[in-house]
Amino acid sequence: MNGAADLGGMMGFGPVAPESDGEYFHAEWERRILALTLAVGAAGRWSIDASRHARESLPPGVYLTSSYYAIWATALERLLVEHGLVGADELAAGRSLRPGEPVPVLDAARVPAVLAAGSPYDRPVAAPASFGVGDRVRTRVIHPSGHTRLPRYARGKAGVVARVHGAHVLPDSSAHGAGEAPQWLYSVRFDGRELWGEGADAGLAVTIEAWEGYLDPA
Amino acid sequence: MNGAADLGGMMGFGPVAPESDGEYFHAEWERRILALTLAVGAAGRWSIDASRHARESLPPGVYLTSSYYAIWATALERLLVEHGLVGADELAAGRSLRPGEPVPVLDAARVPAVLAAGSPYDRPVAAPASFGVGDRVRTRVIHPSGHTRLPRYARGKAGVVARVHGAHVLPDSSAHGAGEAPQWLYSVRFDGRELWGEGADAGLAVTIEAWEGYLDPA
Amino acid sequence: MATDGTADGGLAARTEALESILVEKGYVQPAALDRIISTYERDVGPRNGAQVVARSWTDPDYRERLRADATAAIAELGFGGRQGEHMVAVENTPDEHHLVVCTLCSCYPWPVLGLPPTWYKSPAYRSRAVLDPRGVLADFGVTLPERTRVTVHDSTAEVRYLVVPMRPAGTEGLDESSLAELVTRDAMIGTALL
Amino acid sequence: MATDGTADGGLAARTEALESILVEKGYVQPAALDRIISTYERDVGPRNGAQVVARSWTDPDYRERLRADATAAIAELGFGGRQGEHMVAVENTPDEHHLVVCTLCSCYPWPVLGLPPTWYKSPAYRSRAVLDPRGVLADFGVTLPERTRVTVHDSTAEVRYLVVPMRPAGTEGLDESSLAELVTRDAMIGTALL
Repeated sequence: MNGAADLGGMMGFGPVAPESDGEYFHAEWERRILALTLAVGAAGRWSIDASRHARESLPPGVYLTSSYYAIWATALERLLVEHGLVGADELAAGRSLRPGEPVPVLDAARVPAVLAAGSPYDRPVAAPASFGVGDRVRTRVIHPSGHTRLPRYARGKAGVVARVHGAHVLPDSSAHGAGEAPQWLYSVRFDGRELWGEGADAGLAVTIEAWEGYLDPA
Repeated sequence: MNGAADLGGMMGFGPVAPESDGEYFHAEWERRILALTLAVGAAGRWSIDASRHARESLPPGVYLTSSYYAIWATALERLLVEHGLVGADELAAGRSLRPGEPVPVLDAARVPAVLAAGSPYDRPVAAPASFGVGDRVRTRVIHPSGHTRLPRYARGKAGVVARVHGAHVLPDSSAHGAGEAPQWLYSVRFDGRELWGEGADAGLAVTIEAWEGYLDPA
Repeated sequence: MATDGTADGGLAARTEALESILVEKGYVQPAALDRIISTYERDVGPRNGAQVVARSWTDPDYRERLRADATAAIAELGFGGRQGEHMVAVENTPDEHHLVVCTLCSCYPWPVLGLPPTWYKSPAYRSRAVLDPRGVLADFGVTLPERTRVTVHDSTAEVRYLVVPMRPAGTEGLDESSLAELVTRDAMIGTALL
Repeated sequence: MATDGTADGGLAARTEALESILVEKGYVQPAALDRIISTYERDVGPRNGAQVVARSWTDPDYRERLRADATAAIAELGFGGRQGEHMVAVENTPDEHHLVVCTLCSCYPWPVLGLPPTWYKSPAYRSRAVLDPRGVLADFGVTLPERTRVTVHDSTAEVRYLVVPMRPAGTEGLDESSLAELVTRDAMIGTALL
């Protein structure tokens, strides 16, 4: 979707404010929201893509005036309600009103192992890759109302395949519970002038990761 | 600039809320901001393009969480200070601290005549129009940090000239006090699929007004 | 965008202070402000555009002049000026429906329609009109036939659009001023049918 | 985006309530939450990435393996897992400088760099890094030579980038662990030089 999260190329936010190492949190609740988001993910009711879609779906004015962990908090509440793990009445009451569903729970003792294992997103597919390194491709012009990872600034643009990553879970499908639908994933390299016109920095290149369905031969 | 005002094609704002005729204002201050903005324009210190740029330059989160006349109010304050008509200290104090500059003032008796006259934006130019009705053109890919009236969704897109309007003041110049720099102005008609891809409504067309410098032959 | 009815963040007081500063400095006359407001609250509004539409329905020569030079044809009825210096009239037909928007700000033909309604200036309308006009029309309770194409006019310059809606069936016996009564503001923006 | 230090709109209370709901319903163990937090505040951070960089500077075979399969090469040093399942290492040279961003959210290589700093997640950084990276670098006090091209990697999938900065001149005598001390987080994102 063309939501407020799709920020590439937008203007008006002012300078970046650098911050020194180790400043991960600015309030205790931020630590807890990060941990809650990771821990309840073990229930397996939604994918990382569904989480991202819940965040990007916030009204743009809300998204752009909320701190990052505030966005996470609101999205987590929505996901819990949408997927039936928590009732809206329970959020309103601020306490549990009924027993929980039976779901897998992340055991404290297994936290280091689970985080260190991660969850790879590459999947075997039968079809060979349509593109190879060096091939010229053009991203498609799409404006889906659902989730996509093809940013607006990189739609309808010609580039060159720089890497072939294997087939990966397709967020456009996975975000909506429609299956992993893996597709070949490529790094595509664009000249800055292709993206931004003649005014672009002459030495600029930008890469994105693009699934095969985002691409046509060029 | 790619500011928050450039809204075409963005998603996430929810449905439109229709409102009956005659609901022009929702508070008395809105009436006064509209009138102040129009009246002080008579001082001639800035163009309508500079006004629009002052509004679109608000930080995106502010723009998207402000009512429309609140945006006008903030922009008017900024313009008055930037152009030396009011001091920031006077805005802070909430009252005038020194005599005003000598500027043309809109006389109450002349209001109806001035509003009914308007201020046309067409200008004579020596060069003939480069394009005629029916010509195929492509909008340029530009991302200026200053003001432009070529919306992001219509950049790098092929269309057909539908009308030739004469030469008009160029906002990209006028907004920055760099002169009127008039250019031929065209209505350009795009097929919806050119703008939004194959998912677009098959019967959709969109027109924009585009100055000659926004266009290349296609 | 907050609706204009929500907490105004001190804007009433800020506006009052700003007005007094500008008046004290001699930049504006309070009576001129009153006159601007009364012009757009009382004198200039969609009844003007409705007269233009009714005339074009009843007078074929006027219709041709409106098509050829809308600014001049509208001036014949005494309307023109600020935010209507360069007018274009677009006629709805069974094959093509017109819808007007300003995605970049709030451009709107003041001399014929008055000031724009809040929804016209809202991000919801401005963002979606060019991408999904049928979805926007659904928010207004309007469904077009499948066969009707939609042309959206994004007012990116000082050209302003007036939509001439289709004359309703069964109005053959009505005179021009009765016809004008039927023409609504939203129909002249393209978000309503008659 | 508000900085995380501003008024939190009741988020402390909301978060506390949410945690108690989830604990009462048996979905999360409080000790697991504590363990997640301590992992990313104490155990996993940019010192990991610095070891990878220092090894690549000192061990040509390792450098080749890092180029060929960064995920596997990083795993040799014991690092990997969540938000680092698919790693790519990109090497700065006098001709090409690499910068990493996630314009769409906040994708970041946790196993080698820890959690992302606030600025990395900010609209200011995400919007401008792909359009005007030299302007962004200026905000960090960094000026690249004119001849140095800039390649920006927008992390739009689950692939994560680690920038290998250029080894500073005059460090020929340093051993691997001393070299690792020189490598900063920002240098491995591309917003600093060494």
